[in-house]
Amino acid sequence: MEAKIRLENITHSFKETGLVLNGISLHVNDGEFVSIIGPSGSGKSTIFQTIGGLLKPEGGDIFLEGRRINGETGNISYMPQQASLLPWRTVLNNVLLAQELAGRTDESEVRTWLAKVGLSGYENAYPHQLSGGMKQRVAFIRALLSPQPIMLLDEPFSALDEFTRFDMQKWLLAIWEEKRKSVLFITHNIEEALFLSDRIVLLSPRPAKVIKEFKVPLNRPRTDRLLLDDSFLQLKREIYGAMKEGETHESH
Amino acid sequence: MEAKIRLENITHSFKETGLVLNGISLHVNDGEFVSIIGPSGSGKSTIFQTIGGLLKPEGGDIFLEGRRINGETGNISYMPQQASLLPWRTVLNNVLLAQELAGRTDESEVRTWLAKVGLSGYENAYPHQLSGGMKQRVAFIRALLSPQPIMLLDEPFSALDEFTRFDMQKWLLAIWEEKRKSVLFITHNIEEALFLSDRIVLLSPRPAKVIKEFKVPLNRPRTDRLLLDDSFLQLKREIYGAMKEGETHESH
Amino acid sequence: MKRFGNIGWSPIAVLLLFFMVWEGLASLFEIPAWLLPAPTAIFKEAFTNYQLFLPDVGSTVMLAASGLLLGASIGFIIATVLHLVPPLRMALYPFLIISQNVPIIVLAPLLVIWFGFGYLPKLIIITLVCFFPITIALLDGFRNAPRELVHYMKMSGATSFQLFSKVQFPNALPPLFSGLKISATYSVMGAVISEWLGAEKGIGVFMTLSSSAFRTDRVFIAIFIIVILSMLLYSLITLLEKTVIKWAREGDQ
Amino acid sequence: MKRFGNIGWSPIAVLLLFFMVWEGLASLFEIPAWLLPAPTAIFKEAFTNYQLFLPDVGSTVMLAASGLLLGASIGFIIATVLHLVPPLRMALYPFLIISQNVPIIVLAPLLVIWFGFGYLPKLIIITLVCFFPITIALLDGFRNAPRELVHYMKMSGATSFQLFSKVQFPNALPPLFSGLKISATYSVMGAVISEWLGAEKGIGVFMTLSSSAFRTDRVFIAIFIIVILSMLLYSLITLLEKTVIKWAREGDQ
Amino acid sequence: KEPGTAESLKKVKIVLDWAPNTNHTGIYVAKEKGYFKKHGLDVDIILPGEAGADQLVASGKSEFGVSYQESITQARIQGVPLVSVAAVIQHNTSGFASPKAKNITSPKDFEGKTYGGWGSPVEKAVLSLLMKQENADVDKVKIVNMGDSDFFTAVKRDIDFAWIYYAWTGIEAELRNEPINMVYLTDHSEKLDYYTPVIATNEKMIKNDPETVEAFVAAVSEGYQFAIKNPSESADILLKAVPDLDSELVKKSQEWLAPKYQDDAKRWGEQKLEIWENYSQWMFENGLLEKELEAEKAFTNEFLPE
Ligand SMILES: Nc1ncnc2c1ncn2[C@@H]1O[C@H](COP(=O)(O)OP(=O)(O)OP(=O)(O)O)[C@@H](O)[C@H]1O
Ligand SMILES: Nc1ncnc2c1ncn2[C@@H]1O[C@H](COP(=O)(O)OP(=O)(O)OP(=O)(O)O)[C@@H](O)[C@H]1O
Ligand SMILES: [Mg+2]
Ligand SMILES: [Mg+2]
Repeated sequence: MEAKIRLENITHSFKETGLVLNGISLHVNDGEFVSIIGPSGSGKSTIFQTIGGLLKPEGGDIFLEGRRINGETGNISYMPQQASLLPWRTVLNNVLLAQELAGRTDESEVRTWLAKVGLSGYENAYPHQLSGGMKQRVAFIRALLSPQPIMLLDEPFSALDEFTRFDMQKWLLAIWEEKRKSVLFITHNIEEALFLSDRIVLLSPRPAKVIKEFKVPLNRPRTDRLLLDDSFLQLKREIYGAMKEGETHESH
Repeated sequence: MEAKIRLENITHSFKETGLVLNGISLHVNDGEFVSIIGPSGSGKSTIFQTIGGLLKPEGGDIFLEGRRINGETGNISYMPQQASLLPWRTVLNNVLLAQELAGRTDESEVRTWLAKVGLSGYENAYPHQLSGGMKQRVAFIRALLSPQPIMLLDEPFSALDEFTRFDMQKWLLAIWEEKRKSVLFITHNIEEALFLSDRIVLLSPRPAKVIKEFKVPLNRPRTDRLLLDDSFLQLKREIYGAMKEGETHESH
Repeated sequence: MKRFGNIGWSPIAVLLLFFMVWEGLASLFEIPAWLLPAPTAIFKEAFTNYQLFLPDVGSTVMLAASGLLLGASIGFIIATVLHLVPPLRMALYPFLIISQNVPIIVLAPLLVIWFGFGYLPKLIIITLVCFFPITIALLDGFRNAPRELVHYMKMSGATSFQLFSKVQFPNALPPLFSGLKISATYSVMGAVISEWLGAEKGIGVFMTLSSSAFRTDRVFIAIFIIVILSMLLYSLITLLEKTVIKWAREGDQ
Repeated sequence: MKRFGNIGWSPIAVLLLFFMVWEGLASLFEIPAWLLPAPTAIFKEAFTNYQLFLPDVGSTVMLAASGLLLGASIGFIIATVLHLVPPLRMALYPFLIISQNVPIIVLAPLLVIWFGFGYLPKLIIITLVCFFPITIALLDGFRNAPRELVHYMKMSGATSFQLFSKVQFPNALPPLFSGLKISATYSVMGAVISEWLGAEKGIGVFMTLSSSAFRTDRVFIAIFIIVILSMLLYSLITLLEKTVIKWAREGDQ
Repeated sequence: KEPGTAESLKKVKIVLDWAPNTNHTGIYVAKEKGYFKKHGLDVDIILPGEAGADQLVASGKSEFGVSYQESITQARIQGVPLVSVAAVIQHNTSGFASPKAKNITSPKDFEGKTYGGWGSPVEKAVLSLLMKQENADVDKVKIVNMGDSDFFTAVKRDIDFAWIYYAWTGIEAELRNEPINMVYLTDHSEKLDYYTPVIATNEKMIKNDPETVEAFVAAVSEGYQFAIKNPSESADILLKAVPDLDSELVKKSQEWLAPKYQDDAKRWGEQKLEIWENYSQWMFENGLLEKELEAEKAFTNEFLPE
């Protein structure tokens, strides 16, 4: 079966800072949940920008169900690393934005979801009236409610406390399972990656290459009891070890 | 001994969103490292803005070594939750900014520290050329190199991978011990709080009250072996439990 | 909000002071009335002979307001087109400059010959005056949309037009209002100048007639009217700005 | 950057086209030369009699450039003072409006009486024309500094002046350049108008004399010179903008 | 043609040369008293503003205009088809004015003084002509361009004398009690006794619609004749039409000007070929014209009523 999205030997460099992606190959199958882990500044967000069509890769190709989409936008729903809410729109209208782009809006659905992520009462607030974590949640459901079948999430829960984060993970998995989306997920949290993913891709420091891939053979649905499971801890140690090893870490 | 900084029964509300701080009392002793943990949107960043003098509390008082400083700015070095780098300044000049405000700059010190946090070669880059985690590191050393004796750090490492994060923690502790600073630290990461702090303050959901305080009786210097220590795990469970309990969590 | 109650009066106080100083200087140095009449003389003349210029005011107001509106619309359209079609921008910018640099004494006869003595040539002149600041301010405002918002929009599949209408345009609202303030300030003077294209009535006519008849006091009445109208338009724009831009202003707390 | 090589020519191509259409219409409709001379006639006159207006150009350039410089400086100073002393802002804004609404025909005699027929009154007029767009653009630019940067600065103990010099001022650079572009476009025309206050030479003098002698071709030479000078000034500002603002522009990649 | 009914009236326009003043009285009288109507015309009087009356008349946008011999001379050299059909004032009433205290009573007194003008080469030629007759040197006059400044402003500052029309600015000086000395052009040189102002039309009108021109000139002529006989009443007519004017100035100016409209001519509006020739000849000799004027084409008396 053709992968939903496939990157083949992607390279990219910025004029001012040089080579960032050094031959990245990875794929996400239909309905698969793949996480990317890698050191800060390695090039994870740059990979997303390449898939999203914002950057045209210097070398290599990107395929969507076998069709080459280098530099083509509009195929993904996206949650950027910075919330990137429009300051002149209320929370409600910011979430509606992604739906507007896709051409069909559903306000009551948005209101329901705002309530689910703990933001009822803030529908008409402006972004500057929100806390950091609240902005992140708005950006999260904005991506969640976009209709595209591929979702790119760039550290979506980094500003959330453990409980809120856990709620969000739950909603994400619910949507993912219900709508059979393909998800590519950037995180620094190994437990989170293990808890959510089918597969984990490990990147080297800049310039980024894929240094290892892990299958996560845990059954779904997964619950928090998993966190104490032996195979979970084993995998965690394994990834941690691989990271440490792959790390000719730039800060040393 | 008079506390370095003391909040007494601080209340604050925003015109649009209502009561946020609901009688916050806490203190940081001279040379003490205190962490604040609390749900997203509870009011942690608002507490910082009150201490920093940006907001004048509606009720209650803030004392710096016994002197009332409600609404007074300039007493703290501050790392905001959003990196807040000036887009028209290079990395180097952004770090120098805080020193300029305090009246004395030391460029070679800044360069040394930029190298330590893995940003050598980026001295002349502009913020938009950095990754999320790199921006956070710049903001971090900007605060670190400010001369004020009190440091307020608002989720400083949320965008960093585990290894980089660990490096940063190390530098933070080094500076803290060397310069005998008082630190108030916001984090969502219980392990991080335990690893760094003398004391941990637990906040309720909005409107925030202090619901519990934990002393962290672990010896210093602390190393990563601590993470597997029994008393460490015990404390972690205890805090986790208190959080779960205190949480008439807003997202439910 | 409370500020307003207090500071709203300060411009009036300063204006009063200004008039008092003027009056004082006028009588101290015995400045002849034909050169710079004292404010009291001007006001007296204005109150006793208001029927002389009242009809003029209405006509000029109409002209200025419709010219500003038209100028703003055209300024907006030009900026939008030039922004959305970048090659046009480079190609047509000389004409923007030309439009501001053809002197009235050359333009006026041509306009009259082509469009007669009616409303249209006057409207064209005010429009020429008003559109330019708006176009320039908007063009720069469109370009300066925050990078991360533009990136988000592109990644999410926004078309150029969606990017424009949902990000670049709202982002250009603050500069748009700066441009509108500049244009509003010019619009009344633009109307006055356009009336020199042969009008039946209007403040411009009143002013030239008074000036040629050496009635400096009446010339100053005309100026006062022009200034007051401009301030009204300016305030209107400021008010509009406050209702439209609710999200971005620091120091409103 | 490569774009430049191609698109740099497009305004010239469009201008050429414009001249060709003009030439065509002029000969098609037999527009008399005294009303609207054909471009070829204008260029021919310009090349054969350039010694007639060459000295005028230098004098006007000096006037326009020094007026723009002075106007920009004063515009900047006024904006800064009004921004840093908020009560002044409310109190003095009527005078900003007044400054743009006192017609030359009233101002001119006063300036002449006070300052004679020399350089100074002319400089004052250009300055009056040029300072205003810059002041308005800057005032709004100062106010619109990003909230989180202002918060950071205040928390870190920045004084009002530090906040201004390190955040509000750099943040106002893009609008400053918008204002400068508007002013630069007006400055040459401002110089020409100021020359009607009595000058020995200058494009303004050349133009009025040509106009009163019905030498429409020479009037158009004057206009061409004015337009070219304005475009040069505008381009200079754009160039300056590109060197100063290195951080913020989208679409430069 | 049925005169009198609104539909049958022919609409024509006249553009003034400047803001309305006593030079224009006859036109306003003709309108107010119905002389235009009587001749089958419905006339709009238009203020020129910046729109340059001469171009509007030449292009036919306005059928008639108020102009000057100097303008028409220069205009015709450039091919602008303007024709003068009547002289409003028979003799040039302009001259060099100065405050009495400066003691400038004849052209030789110009030496060492500062003249304020508008930068035209004509001015220096005129000064030179006047001064040469009294063996004075024009190079000893400092000529300053005073732009749009008026006489009263200019003489307060740097300027000693300037070129004015007595009927307006001179009268205003009387009203202000600021006595002035006049050096009239006509007193010192016949060549400078040109017609200023005149009523102008364009060549096409004369060729295609001579009836209208004739009707118009006839009505205006009646208007000026009325003004000559009834200065005070015609001043009131002007003031009624243009209430923004200063009544004292208009009345006094009208009184001064009334006898000067026709003066020594056998009828109002009469123009002499010799005057057109003299002036243009003088201009040509002084390098102020590129070629010689065909003076007989620049004006015509044929529309003046007998
Ligand atoms: N617009 C840009 N111009 C120049 N260099 C850039 C740009 N964007 C990113 N880079 C560089 O590319 C590298 C990778 O950046 P990227 O944002 O992809 O990192 P990341 O893996 O997402 O890191 P983090 O976890 O810190 O967000 C960095 O070294 C950064 O300096
Ligand atoms: N400027 C503001 N205007 C109005 N309401 C505000 C403003 N700033 C914060 N709030 C409200 O105050 C509450 C607390 O915000 P705060 O930023 O202090 O939360 P926090 O504890 O830092 O959360 P997080 O962990 O998500 O950053 C939120 O409900 C937010 O909506
Ligand atoms: Mg990133
Ligand atoms: Mg916060």
